[in-house]
Amino acid sequence: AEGGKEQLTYRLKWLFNVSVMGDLYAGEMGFFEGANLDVTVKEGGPERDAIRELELGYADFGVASADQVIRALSKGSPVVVLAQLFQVNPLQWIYRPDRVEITQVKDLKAKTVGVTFGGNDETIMRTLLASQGLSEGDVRIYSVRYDYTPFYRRKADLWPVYVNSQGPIISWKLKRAGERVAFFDPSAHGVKFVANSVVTSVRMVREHPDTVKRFMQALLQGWEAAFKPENSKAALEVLSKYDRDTPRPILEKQLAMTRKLVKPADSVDIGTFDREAWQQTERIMLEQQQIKAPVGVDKVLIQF
Amino acid sequence: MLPRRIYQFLIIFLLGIAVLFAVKYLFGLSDYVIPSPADLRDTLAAVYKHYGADVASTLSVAIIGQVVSIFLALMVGILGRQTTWFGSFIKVAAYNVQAYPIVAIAPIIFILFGDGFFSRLLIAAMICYFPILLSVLGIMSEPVKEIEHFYRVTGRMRWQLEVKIRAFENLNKLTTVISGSATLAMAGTIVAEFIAANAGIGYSIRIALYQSDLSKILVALFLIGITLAVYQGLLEAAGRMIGKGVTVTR
Amino acid sequence: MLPRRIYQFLIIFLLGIAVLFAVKYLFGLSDYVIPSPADLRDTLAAVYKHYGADVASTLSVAIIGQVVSIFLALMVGILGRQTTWFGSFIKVAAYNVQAYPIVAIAPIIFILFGDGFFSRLLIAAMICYFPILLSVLGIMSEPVKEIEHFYRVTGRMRWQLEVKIRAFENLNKLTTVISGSATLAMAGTIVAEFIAANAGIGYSIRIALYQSDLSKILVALFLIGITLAVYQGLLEAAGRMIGKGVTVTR
Amino acid sequence: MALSCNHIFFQYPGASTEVFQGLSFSVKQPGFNALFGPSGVGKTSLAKIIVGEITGYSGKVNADGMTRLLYSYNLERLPDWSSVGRHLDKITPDSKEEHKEALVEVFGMTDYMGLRFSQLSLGQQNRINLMRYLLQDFELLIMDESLANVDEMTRESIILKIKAMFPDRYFLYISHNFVEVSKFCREIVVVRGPLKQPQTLSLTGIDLKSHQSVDRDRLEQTMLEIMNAA
Amino acid sequence: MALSCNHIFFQYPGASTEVFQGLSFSVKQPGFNALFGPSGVGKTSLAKIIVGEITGYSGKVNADGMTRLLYSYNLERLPDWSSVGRHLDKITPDSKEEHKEALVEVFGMTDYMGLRFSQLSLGQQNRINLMRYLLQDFELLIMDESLANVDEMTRESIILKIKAMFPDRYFLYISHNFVEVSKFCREIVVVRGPLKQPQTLSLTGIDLKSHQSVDRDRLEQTMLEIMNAA
Ligand SMILES: Nc1ncnc2c1ncn2[C@@H]1O[C@H](COP(=O)(O)OP(=O)(O)OP(=O)(O)O)[C@@H](O)[C@H]1O
Ligand SMILES: Nc1ncnc2c1ncn2[C@@H]1O[C@H](COP(=O)(O)OP(=O)(O)OP(=O)(O)O)[C@@H](O)[C@H]1O
Ligand SMILES: [Mg+2]
Ligand SMILES: [Mg+2]
Repeated sequence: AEGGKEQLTYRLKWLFNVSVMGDLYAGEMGFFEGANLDVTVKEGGPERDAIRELELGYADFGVASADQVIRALSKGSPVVVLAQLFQVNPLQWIYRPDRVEITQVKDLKAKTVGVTFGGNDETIMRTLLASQGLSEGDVRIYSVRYDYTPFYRRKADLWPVYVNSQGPIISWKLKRAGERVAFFDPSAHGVKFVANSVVTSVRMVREHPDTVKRFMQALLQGWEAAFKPENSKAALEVLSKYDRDTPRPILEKQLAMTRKLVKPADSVDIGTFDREAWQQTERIMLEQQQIKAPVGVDKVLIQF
Repeated sequence: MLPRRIYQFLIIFLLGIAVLFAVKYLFGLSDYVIPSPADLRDTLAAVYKHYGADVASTLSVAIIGQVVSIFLALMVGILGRQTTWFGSFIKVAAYNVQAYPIVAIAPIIFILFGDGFFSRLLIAAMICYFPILLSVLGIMSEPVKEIEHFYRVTGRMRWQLEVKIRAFENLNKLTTVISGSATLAMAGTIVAEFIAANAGIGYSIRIALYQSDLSKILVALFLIGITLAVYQGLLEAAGRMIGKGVTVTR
Repeated sequence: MLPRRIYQFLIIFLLGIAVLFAVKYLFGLSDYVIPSPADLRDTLAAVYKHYGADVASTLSVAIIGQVVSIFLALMVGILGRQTTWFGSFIKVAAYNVQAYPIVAIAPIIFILFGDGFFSRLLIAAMICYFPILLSVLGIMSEPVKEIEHFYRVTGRMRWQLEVKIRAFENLNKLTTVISGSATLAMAGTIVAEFIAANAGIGYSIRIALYQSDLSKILVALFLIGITLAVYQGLLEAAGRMIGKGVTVTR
Repeated sequence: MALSCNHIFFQYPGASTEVFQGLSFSVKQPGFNALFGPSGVGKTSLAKIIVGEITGYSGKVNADGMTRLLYSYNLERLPDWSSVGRHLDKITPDSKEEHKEALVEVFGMTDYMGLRFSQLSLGQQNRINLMRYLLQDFELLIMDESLANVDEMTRESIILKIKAMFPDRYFLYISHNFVEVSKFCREIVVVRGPLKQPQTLSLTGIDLKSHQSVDRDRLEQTMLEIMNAA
Repeated sequence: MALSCNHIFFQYPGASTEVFQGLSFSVKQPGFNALFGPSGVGKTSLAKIIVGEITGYSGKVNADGMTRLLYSYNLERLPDWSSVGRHLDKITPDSKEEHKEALVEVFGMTDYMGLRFSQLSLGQQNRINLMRYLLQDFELLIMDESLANVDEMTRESIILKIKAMFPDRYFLYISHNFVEVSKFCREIVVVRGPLKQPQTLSLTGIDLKSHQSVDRDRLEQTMLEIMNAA
């Protein structure tokens, strides 16, 4: 391309917030430029679908959740997964430990549990319940909407949240009112449903392997750098530039929380595939008939 | 009349689908981006019963919502028709409520009215009432001089009479808007279901969206469209009948 | 007129807030359900600049969207006014498009048109055009016999003239609907921003909702309301001026 | 009780010429009086000034002791949601029930009371409209071409009936019919263009009542006077 | 070229009585002819049947060789978006420019061409409306009370001018004015109630032209005939 830099579009899954910390960092701190790439990082959103955009040519790389990938594969979409950004799924349930005590799945019995019908949390919750032989009748399901009022007003005991982004905000609010919160993490109870990962098209991998390589290297370097303790100030700087609406102290908490999900230990490289978790995710979706036949998701996990 | 509406809708829908398929095969898109015909057929077979029931339930709420919003629009329109302080106050209020994206006020509605049927009805009505209101305001604020003169000069004019005269003189316009608003009531109900996520086709659409299942969405759109074509057709026929009864030889 | 609209809006908004606070203290709801006055004040101070800019940007898109949808509505209304097959076909199409919840067709729109400015404008216009369309249809399908007679019997009637006559005779109604539709254009744009998650106050509302921050939402509603009150007031003043210019001594 | 206008000046907003430049006239006695003048001279405008539908004029309108001044014109319509008969019933005070029946008959409307307004012929519409005004309480009724589309014979009976029925009310009958005005009216106020001074001339008509017959010569004389005045 | 109606039966949908029960008449020669009859007898209905605005009658309307039949009535309006003068310009074919100027003058509308329709007095409105029809191509023009609100003197000049200007066209003049119809019309078709047979009578009027003077006795004679016929 002109000027030597390759133009690329990178479509995120969600709005700019802490969950895309590494992506932003890589862009802001010149990692892409270093790899001779000119990457436009685009926000995601509720009606966005990176995999569709890959096929339509609106994007070159994107972020999608594992269930999206598996669903796309089952419909023949030529999608390839390049990295698994979250080692632990940030989708967890918030609750008030003063009111309910949840230490094991069985404790969910007779509780009112918020679930987004059709959402990942529904799939995860069903799997959790089934894993302990509970039926849906054993809990009271509360249909989740856009807002938290039912949880706030104690109409529901547990409510699904993204623990790294929404978690700190809601904890902070409830703490101000003198209430304690805790999070119920499905992965701690054996349900590992993979969340965000970096995707691209088969064609991209086949025709421009070098570009893919450079992009992934730069991106993952960005992620690693963003979560280095010594870079935390710079990371916060970048984040607050994109996420204007979250106060600094909360951003700090979000960053720390996110670190635990993407880099649970120093030994784990960000982007590593938890292949077993991917297989479990596929299995769960098959069991719940979200896909009709196995897709062999394993085959499209390509570590660059 | 009814069959015409239906086959016209079918033409339109098929045209839309055809465009989608054209895009699909032109760009070689996978079934994930745009479902294949076989996909669509299978999905239709699989869900039409359940979606059909959903649409029926949505329609029944929509009908109530429409009645409520017609009532609401007439009330606000009648109050807001005057150029008095109070009239303009009502208008400002009615307009403002409309400007707010429903998703933003939904939480407030749920806080104030709980999450029962009422809240959903309110949301549906709020989406539907505004266009009727605009028409009613337009009609109600324009005197029909040649008719009103007598009542005015003989001191017989009451607001009820004024409203009656103006409504009657603009009956065609009113019935057009009212029967057209069925569409909006339907859309409003679907949005309410989408937000409150409990039942109806809006709820099913939401699930399909979460699962990025375009074929389910297309089936839902199809069922919504055809149901509405029938309902709309019936309403218009009724409107024409009223019109005829009233102006048989005008 | 303008100041009146503004303080009327303030009254309404403050009334709304008062109700919320009443509920809050009556039921002892905590600050995270309904923010405290102090909360609100702090949030206002913190975000009013940035939200103000957002609202301004949304308004500018809304104005374009309104123009587009007025144009669209007039076109469809003029085509659909006839009771011919084609007229009813156009009407069926226009009605159907409206019935679909925008969230359900947004993915299709994004597939077909990408996620640029055009898609957002289209979504905004789709939300705004329908009420205007209904009015235009009502007005356009009703002959003004005493005026049209001459042109008809002397073979001079063209569709442009017919449209002109009917529009002119119903100018008040049309300007009411058109200036009222500003509200809808605003709502439409906000929804488009909300869905497409791109910019403007709709985007900010989305974030606030995600953060479950009611005070930010209230501030956003406040800014939207006051901006709209001003815009609406200007439009109506313009409408009155047109009306006067045209019917100075009618 | 008397009606007078003094030094009326009036110009329509935006118009280039004045309609009235110091117009004055008075009608001192009740009865069937006329407002006469060529088309466009300002009869309708004057009528509206008298009843207060037009403001923005200068000068003085005096309607001493009269509180109910009505203005009716030939383009009015009745709502079409019920028959004209039912409309008439609705606006007729109980005390005027008999009046109503008499009027319906003389106006030749007996057969049409079951129809809606839009189903009537033009002259029938004119008649039903005038009738409802006659059934109101009023001291002055201005009839602006109220019978313009009614045939002459019916018109004659109507006028005679009105005169017999309401001898103590003021009427201002606006019509373009020379003969009729000369024959039936008492005072005839002829309005003339704004350039002529005075802007009105008052003449005396024959004021024919029921069962009287016309003196041909006097009629011609009167008509001539009017013609010269206008 | 001639106009005739044969055995017209007509009843408004939903009405209980027939308007026409075998009505027939014919007008054999061009000129200024009249359709006369009491209010509500069916003149407007007949006019609309002739031009085809009402269908659903039985019987036959013959307008041999005439292709352009126009119907004008006194409630028509001109759009208010420009002055009546500009409207008139717009609908006047170039070839009729002179006609137009002559008409504007005789109609006494010279001073008002800059006003909009709604700013005109009733009689002015009537005149401008009739004028635009006269500027069209037509073989037959029905004038349904087109001059009803115009003063008699202006009306007379207008009628005389029309007769002079369009000697070879068919006119059907609908008016309630005995004198005028008798004086200016050539054939007078008197329409009578549906119970009288035949439903029309044709009389001969005086057909006065410009600069002719009336024979008083003949006029009275004609008026009497009409009165008896109706
Ligand atoms: N709204 C108006 N604006 C400007 N000029 C007007 C308006 N209404 C009437 N005029 C003018 O005022 C004059 C008097 O009008 P008016 O209607 O009073 O006449 P009139 O005597 O009732 O005539 P006619 O017998 O034709 O009804 C006319 O020349 C007319 O052009
Ligand atoms: N739309 C209608 N529906 C029913 N009856 C009608 C309708 N229009 C007219 N009529 C009746 O038909 C008869 C003839 O009406 P038409 O208007 O032709 O009379 P006309 O001779 O023109 O009277 P005028 O001199 O009062 O204008 C009237 O008795 C009237 O009541
Ligand atoms: Mg007048
Ligand atoms: Mg008639």
